[in-house]
Amino acid sequence: MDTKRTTFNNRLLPYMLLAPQLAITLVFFIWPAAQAVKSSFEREDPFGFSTVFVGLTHYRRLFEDPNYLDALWRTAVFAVSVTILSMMLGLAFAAAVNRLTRSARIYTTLLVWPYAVAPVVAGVLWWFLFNTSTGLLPFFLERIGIRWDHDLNGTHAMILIIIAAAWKQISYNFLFFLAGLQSVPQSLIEAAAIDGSGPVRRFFTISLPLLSPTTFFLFIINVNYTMFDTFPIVDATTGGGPAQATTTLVYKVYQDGYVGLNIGSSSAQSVLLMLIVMLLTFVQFRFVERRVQY
Amino acid sequence: MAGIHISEVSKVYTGGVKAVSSVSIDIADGEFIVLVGPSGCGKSTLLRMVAGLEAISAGEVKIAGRVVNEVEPAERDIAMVFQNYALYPHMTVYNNLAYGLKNRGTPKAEIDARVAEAARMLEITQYLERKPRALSGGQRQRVAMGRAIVRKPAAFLFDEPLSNLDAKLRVSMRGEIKRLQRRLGTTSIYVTHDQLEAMTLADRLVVLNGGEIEQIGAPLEVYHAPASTFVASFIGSPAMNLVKGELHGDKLAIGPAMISLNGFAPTSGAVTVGVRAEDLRIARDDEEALPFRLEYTEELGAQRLIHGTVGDQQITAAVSPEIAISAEMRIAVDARRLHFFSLDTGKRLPGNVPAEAKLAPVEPVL
Amino acid sequence: MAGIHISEVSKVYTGGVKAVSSVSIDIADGEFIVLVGPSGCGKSTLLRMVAGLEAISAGEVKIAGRVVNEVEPAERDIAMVFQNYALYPHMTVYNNLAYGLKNRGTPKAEIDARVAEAARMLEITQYLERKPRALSGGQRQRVAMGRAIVRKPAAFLFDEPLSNLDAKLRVSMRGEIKRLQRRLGTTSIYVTHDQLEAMTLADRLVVLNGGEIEQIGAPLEVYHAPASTFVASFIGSPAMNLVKGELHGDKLAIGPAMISLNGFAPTSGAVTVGVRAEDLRIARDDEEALPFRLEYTEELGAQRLIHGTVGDQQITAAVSPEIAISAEMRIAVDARRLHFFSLDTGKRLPGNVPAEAKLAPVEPVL
Amino acid sequence: ATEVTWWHAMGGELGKKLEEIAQKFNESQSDYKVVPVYKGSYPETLTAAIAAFRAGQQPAIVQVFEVGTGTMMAAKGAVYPVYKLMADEGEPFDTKTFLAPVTGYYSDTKGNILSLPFNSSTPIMYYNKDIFKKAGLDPEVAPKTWKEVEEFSKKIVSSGAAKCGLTSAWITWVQTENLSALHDKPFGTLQNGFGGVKSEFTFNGPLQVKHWANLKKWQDEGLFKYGGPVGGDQAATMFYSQECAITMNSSAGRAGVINNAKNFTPGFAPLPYYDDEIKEPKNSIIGGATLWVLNGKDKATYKGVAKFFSYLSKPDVQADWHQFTGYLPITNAAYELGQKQGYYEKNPGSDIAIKQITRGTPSENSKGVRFGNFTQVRTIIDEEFQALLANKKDAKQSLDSAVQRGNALLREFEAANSN
Amino acid sequence: MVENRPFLTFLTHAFLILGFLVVALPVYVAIMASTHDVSTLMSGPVPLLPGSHFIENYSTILTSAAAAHGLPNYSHMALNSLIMALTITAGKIAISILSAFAIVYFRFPFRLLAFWIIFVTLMLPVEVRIMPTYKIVADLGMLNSWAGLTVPLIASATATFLFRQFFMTVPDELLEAARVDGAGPMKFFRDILLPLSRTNIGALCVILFIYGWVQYLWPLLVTTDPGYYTLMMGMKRMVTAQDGVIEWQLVMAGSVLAMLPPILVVIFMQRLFIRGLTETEK
Ligand SMILES: Nc1ncnc2c1ncn2[C@@H]1O[C@H](COP(=O)(O)OP(=O)(O)OP(=O)(O)O)[C@@H](O)[C@H]1O
Ligand SMILES: Nc1ncnc2c1ncn2[C@@H]1O[C@H](COP(=O)(O)OP(=O)(O)OP(=O)(O)O)[C@@H](O)[C@H]1O
Ligand SMILES: O=P(O)(O)OC[C@H](O)CO
Ligand SMILES: [Mg+2]
Ligand SMILES: [Mg+2]
Repeated sequence: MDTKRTTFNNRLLPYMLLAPQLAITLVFFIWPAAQAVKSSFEREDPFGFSTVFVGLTHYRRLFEDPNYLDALWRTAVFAVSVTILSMMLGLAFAAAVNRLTRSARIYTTLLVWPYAVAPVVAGVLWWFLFNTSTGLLPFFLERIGIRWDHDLNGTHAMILIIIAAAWKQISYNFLFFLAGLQSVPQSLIEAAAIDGSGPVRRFFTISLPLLSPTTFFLFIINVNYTMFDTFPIVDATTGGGPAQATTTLVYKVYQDGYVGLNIGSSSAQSVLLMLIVMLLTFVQFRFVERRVQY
Repeated sequence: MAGIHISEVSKVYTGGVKAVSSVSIDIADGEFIVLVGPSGCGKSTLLRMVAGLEAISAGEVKIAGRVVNEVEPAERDIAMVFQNYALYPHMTVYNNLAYGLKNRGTPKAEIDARVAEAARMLEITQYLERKPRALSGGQRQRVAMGRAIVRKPAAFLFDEPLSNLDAKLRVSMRGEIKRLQRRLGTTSIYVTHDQLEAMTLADRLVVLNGGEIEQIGAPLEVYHAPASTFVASFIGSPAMNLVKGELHGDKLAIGPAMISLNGFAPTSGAVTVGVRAEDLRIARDDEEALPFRLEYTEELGAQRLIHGTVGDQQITAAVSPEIAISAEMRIAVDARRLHFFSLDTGKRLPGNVPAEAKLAPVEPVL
Repeated sequence: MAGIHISEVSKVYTGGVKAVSSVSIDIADGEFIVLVGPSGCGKSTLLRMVAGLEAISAGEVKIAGRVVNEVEPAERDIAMVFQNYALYPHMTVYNNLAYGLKNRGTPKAEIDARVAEAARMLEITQYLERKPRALSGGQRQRVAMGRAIVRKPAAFLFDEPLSNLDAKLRVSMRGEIKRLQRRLGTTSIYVTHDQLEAMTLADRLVVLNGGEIEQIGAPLEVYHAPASTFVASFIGSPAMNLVKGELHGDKLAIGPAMISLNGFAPTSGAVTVGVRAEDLRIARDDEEALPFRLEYTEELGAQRLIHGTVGDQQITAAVSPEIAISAEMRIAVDARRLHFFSLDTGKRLPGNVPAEAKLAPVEPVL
Repeated sequence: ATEVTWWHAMGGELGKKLEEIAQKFNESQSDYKVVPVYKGSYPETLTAAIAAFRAGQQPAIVQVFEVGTGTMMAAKGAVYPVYKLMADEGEPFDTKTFLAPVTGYYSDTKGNILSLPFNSSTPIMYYNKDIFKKAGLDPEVAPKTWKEVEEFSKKIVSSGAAKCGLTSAWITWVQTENLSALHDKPFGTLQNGFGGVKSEFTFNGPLQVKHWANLKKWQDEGLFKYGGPVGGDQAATMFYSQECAITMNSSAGRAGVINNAKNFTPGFAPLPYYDDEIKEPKNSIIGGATLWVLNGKDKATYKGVAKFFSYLSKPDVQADWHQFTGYLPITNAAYELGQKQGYYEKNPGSDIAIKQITRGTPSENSKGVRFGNFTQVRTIIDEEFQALLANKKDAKQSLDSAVQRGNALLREFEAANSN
Repeated sequence: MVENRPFLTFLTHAFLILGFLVVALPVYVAIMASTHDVSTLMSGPVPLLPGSHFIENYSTILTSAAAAHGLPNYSHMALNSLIMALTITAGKIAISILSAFAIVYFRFPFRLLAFWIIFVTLMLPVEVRIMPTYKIVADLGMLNSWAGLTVPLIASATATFLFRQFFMTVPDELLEAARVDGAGPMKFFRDILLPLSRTNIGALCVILFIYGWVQYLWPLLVTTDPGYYTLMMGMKRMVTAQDGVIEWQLVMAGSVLAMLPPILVVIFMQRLFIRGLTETEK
């Protein structure tokens, strides 16, 4: 990781500067995470009266539990769909807005709303919209012959949370992509235009590759978002159902730990979740970042 | 037939900046035109209107006989080389060169052949697989040239293509561009604010100032008969000395000094007098001359520039380093080498025909 | 006493790049030293070690007699002007100038006085309340100079301070820097890769190549007696012609041609022969000369450069535009104006004393 | 004044009412101050309390929903049993003054009440009189048996009076737990779990299979619409929007029904039963939440808790809460007070829940269900029911699977609470 | 715009307008729903046109609704939300700009480790470590305090990362000029770096303000004093009415009002926001 050509020589100062952030991280992140690791090897009653070391039991159970394995796969589907959907739409909007000069600001203003909507509220809004009996969308879907029923139809439920989660993230992606597009040197676009490349082709062969650092950053943020921050949305729209069809890993952690009070198993799941995200981030840094450099 | 005809072209930017005013230039097929002028004079704007990157506010641009005002850049059959090269950073050199051809659906085999040819011509064959960031400035510049060449366009447009290079490289790339253009015979418009580049490259120079043409002409024509004080001070290094003078019949008074013009006075009254540094020399004792007070010298090796004042006006003379100089000297000038400009308009005075062509003929080469 | 003494200084970057190897330079108080050399030769590294911005790997730097290897930049009593000016973009010009003084706790009244003085000297008084982005390139450059001046440091360090300016402005700023330094008498180290800048500014030139000193000397000394082919080709424009030749007694064979040296041959055998473009001329018919095949010409106005080949070697000559030229010519050279270098090392051959000082004395001015 | 913190899960207007009660208690004396704190949903409140207990920051009183009862009872070290508290503090506390099913559910094997019933409920049936009329049914006659429910629904749907006949909240609580209790069928071994942590589920008997199969069949015929998992929010909505003519839900849903039934008249009735399975249905079982006292507070606080609990049990306080919310009156006295006030006459249907839960003599099977990890078990039951409706399994398979998965959770609970 | 293609421009507008309609739909529905009474909402699809209960619903939510749900009054909750969002924003910016400064402008042992430790915070959201975190906050005696509400949320990988990216683009020469001018690290930070980071700080303020504004799980856990109620907690309480009547019209009106401040922040700061990001990316 690079620094500046010249740096300050102070020995103590950098540690002092880092101290607040590191202290908070260690106390409120690393330490609890370590606690989670510890309790993932234990069986404990909720109140903590008795604690027994059980080794890898929780982990073994998880990997024997078809529900967990399903949730793993489902989370992947969910994360990929939400990330792709919200990034593609965000990018498409950004590309469109970037074409315009005069009206760009108005559209930007119009498109950034969802970002300001709290996940809890977003969940409620989509719940409301897709409510099978009073919702607007099922009402229209019925007219085109689709009986919407996310209470029983797992696919519908999945679509619902994907839409709701993606919707929430479009604006964020849009803003970053717009900023990214605006920093693509104009001369490259002009060179490509002279090279006979139309707006669409130019977008795919020039702008998009040049956006790769932004894309990379957003990819990490989005995967992270879908992995964790979508919890309130799932909770408010489908509650993980039907028949766990929308139970993602983080929702399962919540279900088992928060609702089920199964601390050991839920800790083991947290630990696995952290490992997955770290692995993903690591892989992204190792392989993707290398390719986004040019 | 790929002449370019620019007639009465103007550009007003939204916001009201008038960047180019009624510019007309006829460029013959194969001609190398250089647009030169100070920063902000509208060179890039004019070039970009020819390229189609900027809408034309008024007037008409024709390429190869076709009015292209409404034609998209891609269809104008031109290629452009940008100041910062505008190489696609994520593509290899090969792909940078091939991109324009691919976009036009050129068959793979032909792309390969053309890229190979251009690369050979520019000696960048061994870098074809590299990305631009792994190239030096000069190599990047060549790639930018290559990208223009492979397309075999009707015209090349250059926007200060050398200004990112260091002095040494600039000189050698300048030679390369010139030779290449001669060889390919492609009509070219070249923008620069470096007068030396302009002089050495141009078949014809267009000197722009404030969005208007000050002068069009062959480089030496412009050098030897600048149409205005602006051109006079812009073309040639060191810049032409411009001092205030007064014509009294056949005599020219500069400050307290007075010299005879031997019949070369175009008019009378107050004028701006121009004289190039190399046209000044240290006077023989018996000569009519200007009193010169030396301020400082610059040693260029082959030449010595002496900077000083005549009366209260700054004058620079270029002399041989072998000639002895001192703080107070007398400086002589050949009256035929003087340029006279109107004090008001800065335009060359009508009667002031340049000294008979000093140019010895050059036998055509290549 | 603010001489700077650089002795045996080396720099090895983490990663093993040896950027500077055992460089020693003694700089007298008030002297103007220019470090010149191609990109990457270690000029900036050396300068930055003097400034204290880069740790010194080996050797010693003394400023005003004090070893400063471990001293913070702020305490070295130096000021630095950067290539991109490094003006604080969010501060007004006034604050840019005042910042260094404020940091040193200079009283407000004195800051005001010093800033006013520097601003007057540099003619930027009317811009004091502007922010840098509202200034033109030349004005920014002046502010950067001003920031150095107000501090009244023991030494100025310049890292290519003019390379962001256009050619015209570069020439005039060059003059200003020179005059200013003369006036303030401050010891200066100036980095550039522009040989013309180096020639015109330096009291003494230091030519660097690959982290090592190729030559130290007064500009004209370096120009007329380059210590190596590297220096020869680097200093002077157009670059000195360097061709392969063979010395047979008093005769020099270049390709098929052969000329007499009139006793100036320093050695015998294969050598690299150097000759400046201005030392070549079109031969009289009765003269011993080299056969020259013209390739192309460049018109510089006062001069014409003719580029061509002698045998299979590239040669450029500078001739008067008034002399007729043709595709095949004969070119003569004065044997005293030839430079001989070792074929292996590129070093000037020992016997090759330069032609007796062509330099006429300059009476001291200012 | 000594502060007594009380964590609760009563959002909305119920929360407001609850706070009003605390407020009135505070005004009624000056030694203690009850501070109610809303802590989110039931599970959120329970988890918060547990987390707080582990951190030594627990409230004195916490409201725990009935499915958390197993968890609380198992946590002996954390809980200060109410009967003991009241005895220690010398507050009058007579088990007999409480409604029998309430006492039955919240007592240990020795009959001691461990937590104070506060908002207890039981499911009843709600129907839409207007739709009944439109379908040519007598709006004053609610279906008594499941057979009638089926018949009525058919009529309603075929006459076009409504899109669906029946929906239901709480498939777990209403259509499985209460179904078992009403028909005197065991839900699990060891007295439905009252006998200890070693119990196992048995709710995959023929009755439950038959009922689930029926629901599935009715769904296929368009008579029944699924109201969603857990509390089944959609059920209420479908009932309010007159999409479904009948719904079954907690008695506490009454306020909502009255509030939202702006365009129709609602009717109230006991839950239906299979008359070929049982002649006299047993009592329905309890839901809602109780107040648990947590260990680790000082004497003064417990004194305050005891005083407050006495206050809460006062007939007028109880009756007020009961009448406002639709929850059961916990004590006989409160019920009687209501009768005396003529409340039940003025509000027809408001005593159906009480009557239903107090009818007959409770059997082992109708005392209620008490299991560990029961929240998750309910989730499993929901999931299996969804699998049934989604044609993935038949009734038998889904109930078998629910029992099997539930038992695994019971064993886990047993392990966690026995070492 | 390089070429002038009216049809493409038309398509662009059409696409954006369509996109806006889709994106705005839920918000639009919420606004419409907030103008009807509850029985309209509960008896069929939400009307797409405004109803007549606008004033009633909004005045209820602003005056009596909160009290009716046992909440502190609306302005109190709004103020709390504001305090929390602003504290988190300020805290996050302060500590991450300092960390980024340390990481970029100093070379010291364990620099990489420090960076990774900070980065890890991105991967450990409150939900998966809530119990142990709660315990620590309790042990530190930070329950029921602004500190407990905000400090644990203040570590920020995103902000540190973005500041780092930005600092990398600040020309080296500025640092060098400042050093020659006699500025030490903190002086450089205060006089040069901080003013230069203005737009970035602006951009981050938007992101972080919203992050702080929408928190509800954490405040719910660590506070027991209704004095700390925020709008999000209030909304949540209105929605999860156990057995009670959910007054959707009020929930929607409340949601709309709760959305307003962040939306205003986003709209007013968007220019700055994009500029801040653009400069980061360069
Ligand atoms: N997009 C624009 N909008 C408004 N004014 C512009 C725009 N582009 C250029 N100008 C103005 O038009 C004038 C001419 O600009 P142009 O770029 O053509 O100059 P130039 O001769 O190429 O200068 P340089 O040598 O600095 O590149 C300038 O005054 C400039 O400020
Ligand atoms: N921080 C660094 N780490 C490693 N190598 C470096 C570093 N800075 C410079 N170098 C290398 O040291 C050598 C000398 O660099 P320096 O910047 O001194 O050259 P320069 O003569 O100033 O060139 P230029 O004219 O391009 O500015 C180069 O090879 C360069 O790549
Ligand atoms: O809705 P309530 O409060 O009556 O409670 C329902 C029961 O808790 C369901 O088990
Ligand atoms: Mg330009
Ligand atoms: Mg350098």
